[in-house]
Amino acid sequence: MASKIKVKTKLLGDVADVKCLLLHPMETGARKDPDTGEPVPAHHITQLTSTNNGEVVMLANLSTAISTNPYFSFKFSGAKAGDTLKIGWVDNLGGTDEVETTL
Amino acid sequence: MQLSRRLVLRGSLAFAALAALPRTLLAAAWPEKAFSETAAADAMKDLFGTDQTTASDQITMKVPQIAENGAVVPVTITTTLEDVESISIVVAKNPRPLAATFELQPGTLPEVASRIKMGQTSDVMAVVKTSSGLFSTTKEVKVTIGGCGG
Amino acid sequence: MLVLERRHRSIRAGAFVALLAAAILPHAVFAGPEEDRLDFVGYFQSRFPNVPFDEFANGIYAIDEDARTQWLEIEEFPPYEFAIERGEALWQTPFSNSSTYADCYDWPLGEIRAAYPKFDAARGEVVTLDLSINHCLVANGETPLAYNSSEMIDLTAYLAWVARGQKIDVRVPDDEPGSLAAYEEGKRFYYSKRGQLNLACADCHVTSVGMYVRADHLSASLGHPTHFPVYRSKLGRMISMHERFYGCVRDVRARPFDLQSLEYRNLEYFLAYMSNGLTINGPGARK
Amino acid sequence: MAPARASKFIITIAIVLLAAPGVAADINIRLAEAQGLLQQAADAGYEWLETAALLEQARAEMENGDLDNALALIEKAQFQAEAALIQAEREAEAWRSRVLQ
Repeated sequence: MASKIKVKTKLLGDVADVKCLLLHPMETGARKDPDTGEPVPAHHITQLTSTNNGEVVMLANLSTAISTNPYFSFKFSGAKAGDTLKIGWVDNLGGTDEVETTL
Repeated sequence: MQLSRRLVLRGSLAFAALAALPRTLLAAAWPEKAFSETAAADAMKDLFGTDQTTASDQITMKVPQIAENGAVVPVTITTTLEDVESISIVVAKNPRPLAATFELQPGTLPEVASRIKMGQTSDVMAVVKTSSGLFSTTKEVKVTIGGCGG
Repeated sequence: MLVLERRHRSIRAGAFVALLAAAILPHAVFAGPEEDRLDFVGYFQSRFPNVPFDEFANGIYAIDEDARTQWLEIEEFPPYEFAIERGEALWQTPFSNSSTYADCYDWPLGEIRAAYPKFDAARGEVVTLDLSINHCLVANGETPLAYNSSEMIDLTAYLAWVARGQKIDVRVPDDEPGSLAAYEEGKRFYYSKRGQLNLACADCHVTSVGMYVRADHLSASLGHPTHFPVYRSKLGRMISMHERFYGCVRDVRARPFDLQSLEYRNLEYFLAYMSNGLTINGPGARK
Repeated sequence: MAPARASKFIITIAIVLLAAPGVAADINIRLAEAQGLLQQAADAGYEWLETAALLEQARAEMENGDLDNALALIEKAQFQAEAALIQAEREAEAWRSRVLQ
C-alpha cells in the first residue's frame, strides 16, 4: 500500500511551506460501530514530528479532536532546495509512519 | 518541554510505541494528562501551570463562524508575537477540550493550520505561549445539525 | 393521450406513453432531452443569476459562500488524494491473464470517465463507469467488485481525476430508442415523489434549491454529476454517486434501491444529461 | 389495481369469517394480506423504508405470543403499504407536472 503520509512543500526564499495529510481514522473512542453497536476503541495519532536535515522543525501533540485523515500546515525558515524533510507520526496503539521528501 | 518522560513510558503500549519510533519522534513526551482533562481550565493548568491568559490582538485565528461540518473544522492560527514557544487549540465544549499543541522550534514560523472535530457550538481558543507568558484569542464556532448532507 | 394514459395505469407505462407521444405528437408538445436540458439550465440560471454556468460544477459551494470558504481550505489538501493514488495503482495492476483495465476501453485514459454513463445498445441498458469496470473484470475472468468497495471507489476516483477538465457529454442517440426510454425512466424517477416523506428528488434539489434543510442549504441538481466519487467528511471515506442516491432515497423514507440498480443507472443517465457541458471535477470533497 | 385490491379485501374478509375463530389464524391472514400489499408497493418501486421491518417485528411478536402488539404492527405496515400504493398510482402521472418547462 502507498504511503500513509502525503506532503506538499513550497519554498519561498528560505521559508519552507509544508502541508501534509495523514491517512488515519482518528477514532475518538466514543463512537459505536453502526453494525455491531460495540464501541470503537480510541485510535489516534498522539505526536507528529517533522525534521529538516535532522533538525526538528515541528512537534505537534495531538488529541482525538483532530479530524479523521488529519491535515497540518506549518512553515519554517532556514530552508533551501535539496534539504531532506521528514514527517513522522506515532499513535496511541503504537502505530507509526514516516515519510521523507526533498525540498 | 517541562513534561516528564515517565508519562510516555507508562504502559507497555506506549513503551512499544517508543521502541518503534522513527528517530524524529524521540523529541518529547505526549502530555497525556492535559489531553484527558474534561475541563478546558484543567487542561491548561496541566499544560501551562495556569489557565490565565492575556487576550492579544496580535494573534489571528481563522475559523468559520458556522462550521459546515463539525467533523472537519479548518483552523489557522498566526501571530506576530515574538519568541513563540507553542501554539495550542482549546475547544471549550469538546469532551476533551485540548485539541492540539504545536511546539515551535527555532526557525519554525508561528503559523499553523489543521482541521479539528467539534461536538457542538463552542468557543475555540488559540493559546500562544511566548517567553513572556500566555496569550490568547477566542472565537465562537457554531456547529449546526446538518441536513441530508451533514 | 389521456385515454392512453388511463389504460396504462402501471408505473412503467409512463415511459412507453412518452415514447408513443414522441412518435405521434409535434415537437413542441413533447420535449426531448435537449429541450429538457435547456429548460433545466435556464431554471437554475434564473434562480441564481450571479452564478456562472461553469460554477454549478462545484455543487453547493457555487451558491453557499460560507461553506465555500471551508471547502476551499479542504481542497488545499483534499483527503481524496489517497484514493486517487490507490486507484492509479489498481488501474496499473494487470489481471491474472495479464490484460489490464485499459484494454477494456476504447478511449484514452483521460476520456474514459466522460464516456459514461452511456446507453449500451448491445446490452439494451445504461452502463455507468462503475458497471463498466465490473464488466471489464468479468470479461477477464476476475471477480467483480462490490460497488461500495474501496477498490471500486478508488478506481473511479482515479478515472475522475485524470478526466478533470473534460466536459460531461452524455448522449441520447435518436437512432437508439432504448436510450430515450432509459432517459425518460430516469427523468420520471427524479420528479416522482416517494417514501413516507412524499418527496421527489426535484422537490429538494430543483424546487427548493438554496433553501434550508435544517441548517444546510439544498444544492442545485445542475452540477451534481460532475464531482463523484466524493470524500464525505462526515463519514471519513469516499462514496459513489449511487451511494448518494441510496442515502437520499432512504432520507425520504423510501426503501432504497441497490447500488447500480437499473433505477439508479437510469437516474444517473438523466441527471448527467442535464449537466452536459459542465466540467468534470471529481473526485470531490463534501461535508 | 383498485378493483383487484377490493376483491382481495373481500376474499380476505370471507376467509376471516369462514376460518376457525382462533385469533392466531386471523392474524396470519392479516399478516399475509399486509405482506401482499407491501409486495405490490415494492413491485411498483414505491416501497417505504420501514414497512418490511414492521412486518418482521410483527412476526417476532407473534412468536412471543404477543398478538395485540403483532396486530398493531401489522396494521401500521398495512397502512404504509396502502399509502405507498396510492402514492405509486398518483405518481404514475403526477410527476409530469413537476418537470421544468
